[in-house]
Amino acid sequence: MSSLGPILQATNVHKRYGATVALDEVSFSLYPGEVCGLLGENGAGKSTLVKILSGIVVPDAGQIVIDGRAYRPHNIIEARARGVSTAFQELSLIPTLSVAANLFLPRPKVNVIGLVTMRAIEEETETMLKEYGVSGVSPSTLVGDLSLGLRQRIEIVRAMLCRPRLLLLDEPTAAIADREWLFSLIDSFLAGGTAILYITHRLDEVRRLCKRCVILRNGKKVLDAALEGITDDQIFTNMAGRSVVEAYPVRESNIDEFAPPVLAAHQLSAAGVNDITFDLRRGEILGIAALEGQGQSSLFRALAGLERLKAGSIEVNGKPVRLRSPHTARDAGIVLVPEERKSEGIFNDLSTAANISIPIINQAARFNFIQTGKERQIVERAAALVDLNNRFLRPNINALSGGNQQKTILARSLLANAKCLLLFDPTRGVDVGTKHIIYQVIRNFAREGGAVFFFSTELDELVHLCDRSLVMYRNTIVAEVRKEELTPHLLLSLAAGHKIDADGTT
Amino acid sequence: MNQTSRDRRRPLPSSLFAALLYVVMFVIYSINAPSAITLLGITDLLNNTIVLAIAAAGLTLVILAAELDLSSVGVIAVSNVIVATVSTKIPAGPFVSLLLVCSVGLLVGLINGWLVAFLGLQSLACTLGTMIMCQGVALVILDAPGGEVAAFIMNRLTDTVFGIIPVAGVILAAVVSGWLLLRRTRLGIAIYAVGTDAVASHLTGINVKRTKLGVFGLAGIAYGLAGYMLSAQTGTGDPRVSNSFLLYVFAAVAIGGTSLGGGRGGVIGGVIGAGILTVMQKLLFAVGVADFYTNIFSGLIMVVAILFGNLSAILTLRQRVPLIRRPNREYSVH
Amino acid sequence: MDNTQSRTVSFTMLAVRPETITAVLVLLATVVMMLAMKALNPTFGSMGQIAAILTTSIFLVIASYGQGLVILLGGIDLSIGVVMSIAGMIIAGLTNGSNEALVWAIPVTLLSCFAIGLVNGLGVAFLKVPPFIMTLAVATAAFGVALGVTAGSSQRTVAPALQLLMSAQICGIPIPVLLIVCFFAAGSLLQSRTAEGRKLYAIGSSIAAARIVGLPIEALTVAAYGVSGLCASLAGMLLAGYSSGATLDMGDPFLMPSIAAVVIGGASVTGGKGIYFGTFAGAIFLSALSTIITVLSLSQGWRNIIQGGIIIIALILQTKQWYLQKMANRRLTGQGLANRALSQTSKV
Amino acid sequence: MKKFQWLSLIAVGCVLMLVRGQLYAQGGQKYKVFLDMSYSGNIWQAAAANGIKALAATPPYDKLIEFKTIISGTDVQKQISDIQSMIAAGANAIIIYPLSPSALNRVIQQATSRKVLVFTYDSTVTEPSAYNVSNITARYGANTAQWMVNQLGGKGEIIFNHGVAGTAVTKTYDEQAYHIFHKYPGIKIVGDFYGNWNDAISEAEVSKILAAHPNVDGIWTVDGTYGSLQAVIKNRPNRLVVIAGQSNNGYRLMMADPAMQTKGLKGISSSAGPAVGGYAFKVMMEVLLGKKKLTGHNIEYPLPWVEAKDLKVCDGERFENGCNVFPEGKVPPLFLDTSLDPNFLPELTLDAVQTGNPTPGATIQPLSEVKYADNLPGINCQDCKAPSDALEPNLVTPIPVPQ
Repeated sequence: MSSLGPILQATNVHKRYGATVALDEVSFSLYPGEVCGLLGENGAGKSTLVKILSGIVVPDAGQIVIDGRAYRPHNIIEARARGVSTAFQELSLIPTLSVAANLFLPRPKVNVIGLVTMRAIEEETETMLKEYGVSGVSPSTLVGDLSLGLRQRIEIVRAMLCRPRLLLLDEPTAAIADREWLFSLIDSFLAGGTAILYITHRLDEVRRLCKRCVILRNGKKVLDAALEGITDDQIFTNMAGRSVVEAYPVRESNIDEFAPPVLAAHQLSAAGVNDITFDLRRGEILGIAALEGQGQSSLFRALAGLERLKAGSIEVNGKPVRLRSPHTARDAGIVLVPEERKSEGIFNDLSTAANISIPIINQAARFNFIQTGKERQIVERAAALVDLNNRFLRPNINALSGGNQQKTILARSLLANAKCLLLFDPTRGVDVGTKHIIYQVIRNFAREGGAVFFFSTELDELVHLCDRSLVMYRNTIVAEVRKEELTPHLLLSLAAGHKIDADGTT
Repeated sequence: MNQTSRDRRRPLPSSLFAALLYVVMFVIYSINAPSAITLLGITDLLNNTIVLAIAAAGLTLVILAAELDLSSVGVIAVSNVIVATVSTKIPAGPFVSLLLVCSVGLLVGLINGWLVAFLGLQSLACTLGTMIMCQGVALVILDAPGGEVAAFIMNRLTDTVFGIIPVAGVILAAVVSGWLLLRRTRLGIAIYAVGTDAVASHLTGINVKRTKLGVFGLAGIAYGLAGYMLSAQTGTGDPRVSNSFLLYVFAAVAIGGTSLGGGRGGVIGGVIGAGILTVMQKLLFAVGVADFYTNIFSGLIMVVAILFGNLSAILTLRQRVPLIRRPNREYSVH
Repeated sequence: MDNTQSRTVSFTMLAVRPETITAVLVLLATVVMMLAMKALNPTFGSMGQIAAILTTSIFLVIASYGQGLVILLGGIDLSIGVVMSIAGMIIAGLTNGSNEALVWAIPVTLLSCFAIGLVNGLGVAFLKVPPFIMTLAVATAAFGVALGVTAGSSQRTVAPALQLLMSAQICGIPIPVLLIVCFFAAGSLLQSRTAEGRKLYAIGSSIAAARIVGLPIEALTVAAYGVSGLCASLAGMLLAGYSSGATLDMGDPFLMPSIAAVVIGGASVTGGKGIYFGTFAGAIFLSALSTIITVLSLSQGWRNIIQGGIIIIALILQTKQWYLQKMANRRLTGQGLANRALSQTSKV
Repeated sequence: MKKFQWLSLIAVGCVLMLVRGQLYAQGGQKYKVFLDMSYSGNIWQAAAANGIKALAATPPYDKLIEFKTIISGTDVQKQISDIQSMIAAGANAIIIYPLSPSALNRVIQQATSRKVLVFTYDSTVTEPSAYNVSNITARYGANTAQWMVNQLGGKGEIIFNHGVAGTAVTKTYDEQAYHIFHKYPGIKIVGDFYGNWNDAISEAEVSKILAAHPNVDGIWTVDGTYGSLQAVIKNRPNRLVVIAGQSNNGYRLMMADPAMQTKGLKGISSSAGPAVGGYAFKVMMEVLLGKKKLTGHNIEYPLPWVEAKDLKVCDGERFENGCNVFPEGKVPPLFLDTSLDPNFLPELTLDAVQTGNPTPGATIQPLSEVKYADNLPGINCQDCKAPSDALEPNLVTPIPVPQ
């Protein structure tokens, strides 16, 4: 492919925020018809690079050339005009607008008198969605009514719609469970000679898609090479600047078979889930495998006391409880680590420390007056559990990376002396190092007799961490797989709704 | 943004509930005051409604874009005194003064927009500033009630066309249809987008700043128009438009079912809201509520109206995907 | 494990909360304003005048505290003006010129206004009525009731002790000034140092997260509006004492300023940000401004124009300061640059 | 679930209203008389309205009329709407505190063209078919200013306490007062502010100005007089001022207090009295009942004019044999003594103007001839000429300008 000239050639791209160098003299090029993986931990500069390429951020120095012409966009429109389009990690969709309206933002087609003809673009959307294999979405639904996964698909489709020369995919599979959909789309795209820059944390995807990968660390390019001939270990070493093996912690399960289950549901039904029955014992890690929008998030919310039950019952330690609110759930020792970190996880305006201590702040207070020293002790103890550097405790939490924010939320959950953690995809958009820590936290928690209810979009995690895994399909549990039988393939096929004969399923 | 969709699971437009409430109130009113359904009665009612309605229409735009605007009172005062001082003095006064007030409104609106969008000031605070300034300007132009409004404005705009349709009704219809068009333009869609999620809008390539600027500008024009219509009502200039009016403009928008958090609702709701607040006075009078009881009932009706509007949300929230709620809006003033 | 460890991180800016910087800036602005005035008109800015400014600022200082708490939750309280008036009417009506009566009259007044606040809170928290409407409606209705009961103006005399309180001095310092100091201390402690205060910030910052963490959102919301009612009633009683009489419209001039004070003080109307020090500074700023406006012999029109202009200028200065603070936060760590860059582009 | 509760709640509300409405409809064959008051809640408005209410309930009126009060607040539009409603409801007479001299003209025409009697009190309208009863034409500004000048001997520093910015009354009085003060080069206006007829604001502003100008000799006010004086007493207890203004009971008591006088307090108690409301109402009723024919449409209510020497403390519930101020503690200091008027409104006692209840045993007394007022263009007439001496005092004789 090097015979063809590069589509994009970036030389010495440089960007600094205040005193921080986000991108340091980064140079690389992309060739027609190739998928180039862009790897790096959070804060390595990936997002900054994406934003520069898509015209949101203007670099301080360096030049970018596309198809031989200098490229210096000042907004998305200009970028698109040069054939660069992006599917963003933090989805750029408007919940209150219909799918159709979203697909054609910011400049939907207008008729002679400058009016947007909804029917026309909805019809067009209809065909587009078919063409791109997105099913079960009416063009007129509000994006807000769609599941996260569907929203991500729409985001991707929108980026592809304008047939770009250069396509940027930033964590495109963060919320998508069946990735083959995306992979096939990408393959079909490459035929057209488009170059794709593929940002992800998931190595297997890189291996599956890319010939070449670029690795950033602390804003510098540390590796730019063809993938064959590089071991995973090398890649991680380059990303983290040290050797990390993405080994799942080996653990012998120590489930307490005798004590009554920490959490048990009987024919539980609520908005978005029906007839759920399972029990979860001390020391057990129970996984949930499901494609997006199969009711898992509703189930989690129901267990956390965020949804009213329509039917069925929940037992904690053998005693039936009514979880009217998350508050009562917490009192019962059930703590949720929510799906939407930004809106439901963190308190944007508070310091990291305050974010951790908030649920038990009264313990740090005498006569309701907070004793800073005591609070610090508590917080630092919790931070240690999740290996969160004390340096990050004082600043505002939104100055932290996704990974560290997730650690903060875990620390908070552990503080509220939880008996049972409900983890909803805790490793989404989190770098390898943090993932590793999260695994350890989960394991330790279980070893000390806690119970974990664990949903992940990464089947490997379920396979390696869980003692059992339930599979949800169409808002209910369709199968239960024992540890010995756990394989990604089995989980996926079950989650996709295929009936599996005998082996494993109960 | 219900109009972009014919989807069944969508919450019914809460403006619809407001409309329902309006009908109920009007019926009770007309039962108690037969003159209500005479042409004169209707004309009077519309004339009383229109100022608030147009102002509310303007404010709705701003609120849809998740901003606040207190400047309405100031702009109305300024344009009122302008009309009162100019419309009789110069040739073609009515039309010239109309242009004048619209451009003054536009100017103030653009200043607001600039302060909010480009300097990043909090809209509530800086529009409070512009409001005070505008009231000052009004006092400078006219230091006491007086001046006169061209007879043409006074008579034509408060009258009926062909003796059957109240002019105020025609103007309201114009405002509403103007909105129906705007709603379908790129700007219209951008307003909802920005109001819902400014960051995402920016990522999709919508020019957030310019959208907000435009919104404030349009709102300013609306306030100017409202002031013009007020002059038509009063036939005189009065530099003092009370702040109670300001609060009622907001009440009208909220009662019309526009979420004060932005992104949800529409101008029609605001107009209906204004209608409700106006017919409320008439209704209370007609059923014999007088003296201080009026205040008590007004307060009550406002809350009931809101709860009534909330029905739509309540009815539909049940089957909506829970994750999509935008809870951090729940208590926001916006 | 953190790739940012290598980076040099400056904590200097973080030692102080950004809101504190705002507050200090606002106070500075006040001083500058006064000095400028003094330059124009030497007789201005005597000790006595400053005392007068502080004395008359007490109503705003107290009323805006409650407003601040409510705005911290992303709400707003439009009933403050009316509640102030009602408090004045009640205290005058109950004491009717006798100091003995104060002992029980004050609690009664506080309680009844607290009740009005609670109604606001309940409506907002449970009926989910937008604060704007709820408080406006309650204000309208409460005014109606008061009107019915009192026929417009209190026909009683305010207890002399209350009047004395507002006029007397202790070793040269007017008592109101001392009151302001105490109130300020207590207020900021309660807001910034207590567990419940911390929870208010959390709720204002993100209701969704607060619910998942299990904070008592409804209870605290109701409480905040209740406190707002309390503050308004305190301010109202003092106002009645100050003007030795109560009318049902005497509180109205304080509504808009109470909001302005909070926002000028650096709070965000969407909640989660702002400290009482800021609000306090805002209140002082506004009453100093009004004095200056008085001293300028101008027609009311020009006075308004100048007043509005100065408010806007103050706000502009404030945002510039936020900008500085952003830089500081960035300096802290390169992480989260993306959302930062975004939030900036979208905010501005 | 919830929604049904709400719906039912609303339904109940509607039914209630309907019922009330029906009751109201069967009003009977009395004259329908409406009081449309402006923003209630300040002492002046309350006292005026109470006076009118009390009179409306005093025999024989209580049998003759069906009386209703409407509060239009500060919103001209609402006032217009309310008056329209009154016309629609078949009013025979409407007495208004108008929020604007000209904004109501159209709707007043609507009323008068339907033979509805329209009176205004205190504030006026330029609509010739309405009757204005007010003392705005009585040259309060000129007279009080001249009185102060005389007391000050033509020189001194004074504070000027405007009323409400942007109102006709304030503009008129200010013109007159400035006209007088500017005649005397010795008079320096060292500070002026808009006290909004409000004692709290006035007190605050005066004390701020006093701090900057310690040697103020006089304060001119329209209202907020008591507050202004309080500020002086608090900041400068031993040196008081010459002051002109309202008729607050507390103010009158201080005027009469020898101790205060020795400290230099000289006061005049004048300004518009709430009794004008009751007076206007009685005139309107006499016209309505055909007892009186009016030749002009501007009627002047005599300007109250009480100096220290004229003050006499009352021991009863009403102003009898020349007494004109209540003892301390009987009424709050801000109480307006001009709420009562022994000459025109003998029916009213203290209780009446405080509660709006009629005085037991009292019956309506006939009025003497009315005094017609000067024209003031833009105030009480449109295309008319003001008297040439409109800016000159007519109650006090000016002292010569000191050389």
